[in-house]
Amino acid sequence: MSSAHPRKVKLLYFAWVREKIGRASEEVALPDNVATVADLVTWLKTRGPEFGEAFARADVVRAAVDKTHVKSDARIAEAQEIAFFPPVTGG
Amino acid sequence: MSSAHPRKVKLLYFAWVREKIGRASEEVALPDNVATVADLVTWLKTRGPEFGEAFARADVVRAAVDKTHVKSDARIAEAQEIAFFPPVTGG
Amino acid sequence: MGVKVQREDFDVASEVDALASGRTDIGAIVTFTGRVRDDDKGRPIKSMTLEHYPGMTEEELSRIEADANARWPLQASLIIHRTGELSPGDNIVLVVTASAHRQAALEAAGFLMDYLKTRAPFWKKETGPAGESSWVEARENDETAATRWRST
Amino acid sequence: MGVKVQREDFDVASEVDALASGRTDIGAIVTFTGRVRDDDKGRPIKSMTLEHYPGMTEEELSRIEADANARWPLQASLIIHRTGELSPGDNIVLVVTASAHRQAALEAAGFLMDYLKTRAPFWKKETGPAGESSWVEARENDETAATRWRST
Repeated sequence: MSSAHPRKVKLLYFAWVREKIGRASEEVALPDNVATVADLVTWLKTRGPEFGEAFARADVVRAAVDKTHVKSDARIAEAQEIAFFPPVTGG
Repeated sequence: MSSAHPRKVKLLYFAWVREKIGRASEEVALPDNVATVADLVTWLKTRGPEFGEAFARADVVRAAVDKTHVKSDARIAEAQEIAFFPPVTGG
Repeated sequence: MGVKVQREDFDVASEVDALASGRTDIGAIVTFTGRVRDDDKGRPIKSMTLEHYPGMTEEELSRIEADANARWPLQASLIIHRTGELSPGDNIVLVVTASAHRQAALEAAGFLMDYLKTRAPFWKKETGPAGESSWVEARENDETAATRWRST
Repeated sequence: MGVKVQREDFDVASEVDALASGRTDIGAIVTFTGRVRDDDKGRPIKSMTLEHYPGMTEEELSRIEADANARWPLQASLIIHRTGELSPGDNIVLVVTASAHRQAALEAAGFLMDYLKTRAPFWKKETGPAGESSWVEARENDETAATRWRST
């Protein structure tokens, strides 16, 4: 894939992940080497200490790709929207 | 125990046991040799064909002594009230 | 905690309000409502008549309810069972359980229904459209359902 | 079948009426109501705020509901979950299941709650009397409860 067409994706953060990162959503251009959700987390942590803090316990933070729960090895492919959040506590 | 003081007990019948016997309740004087619920059924069957029909499947008919479920080997002792009925079907 | 045997219908909402309204220690409320269906294994039902054993019914329901309260930490519980002639769509039975946590409330409601079906002295007679009637037979399933609580 | 995510309170009785009124094929109706308690493991709670993921919440609840309907023969089902700030005693969630038989209705209600607790994207934040707040941690129990449906 050529970096002349960077993939744009909407990121959403919820609950304490949102609070630690300091925003609820943002749009980012994904580097070519970001193929999976785990790759995305690794890249996000390079963007600032707030991401380091939010993903300090990366195994605790859950992800959804296009509104579907996924594991960290899920491929991002042509996803429009990726969300990060703590384990859910509704009900 | 002397038969000069026959034990009086109230018998109650429910659902199809009541219908087969043709009455809902009666008071009877128990013979001395009636010690358990099974003895009572055996004696009742000598009282008429309606009892034979009601207790034809004796293992199906359930009993309660003084408003508590019992098995057929339960002793009657000083019971006031003995009920016979099919398996319950409420709820 | 309470047990009622009555001919009249019940109102689930007001029963729940009566036992939970204003309370802030209840995290979960479960209601189970049993109703008359218009058919029983393909046989159409015009009406259902519930006979019971007055006196024993109330005692047995109280024992069943006490049993549930001994097994689960319930903040409140209620059993209402109707008697007499009912039509399809009518309410038959209401069980309400309230607890701090959902599992206790759900399990206790299941337990109450299983025990009610196998121990409470009620008998159902169904009447079909041509007026023919027959006593409902106890379901093997109900006995099996009740036995699952014995080992717990 | 239906799913609602809303700030407003719900009325259990009118929700049940809407899905069961006039129907004579329903033998069992189960409602589960989850409410805000005034304490969480001994810590007093003044209010609770429910955050959620708009869009995904509705999709996930619909998936959970479809799952329950695939596993049990349900005549009707409903999930309502509230969001925003709530006080002790307030309703949080309502699950209703209706079936011909009691076991399907009871099991499906338990299943819906277990899955809702582990899959629906809601997060609770509790605020204490001095204004201090903290996010509720997921309970290990809830994960365990949800796994019991996987082998069935």
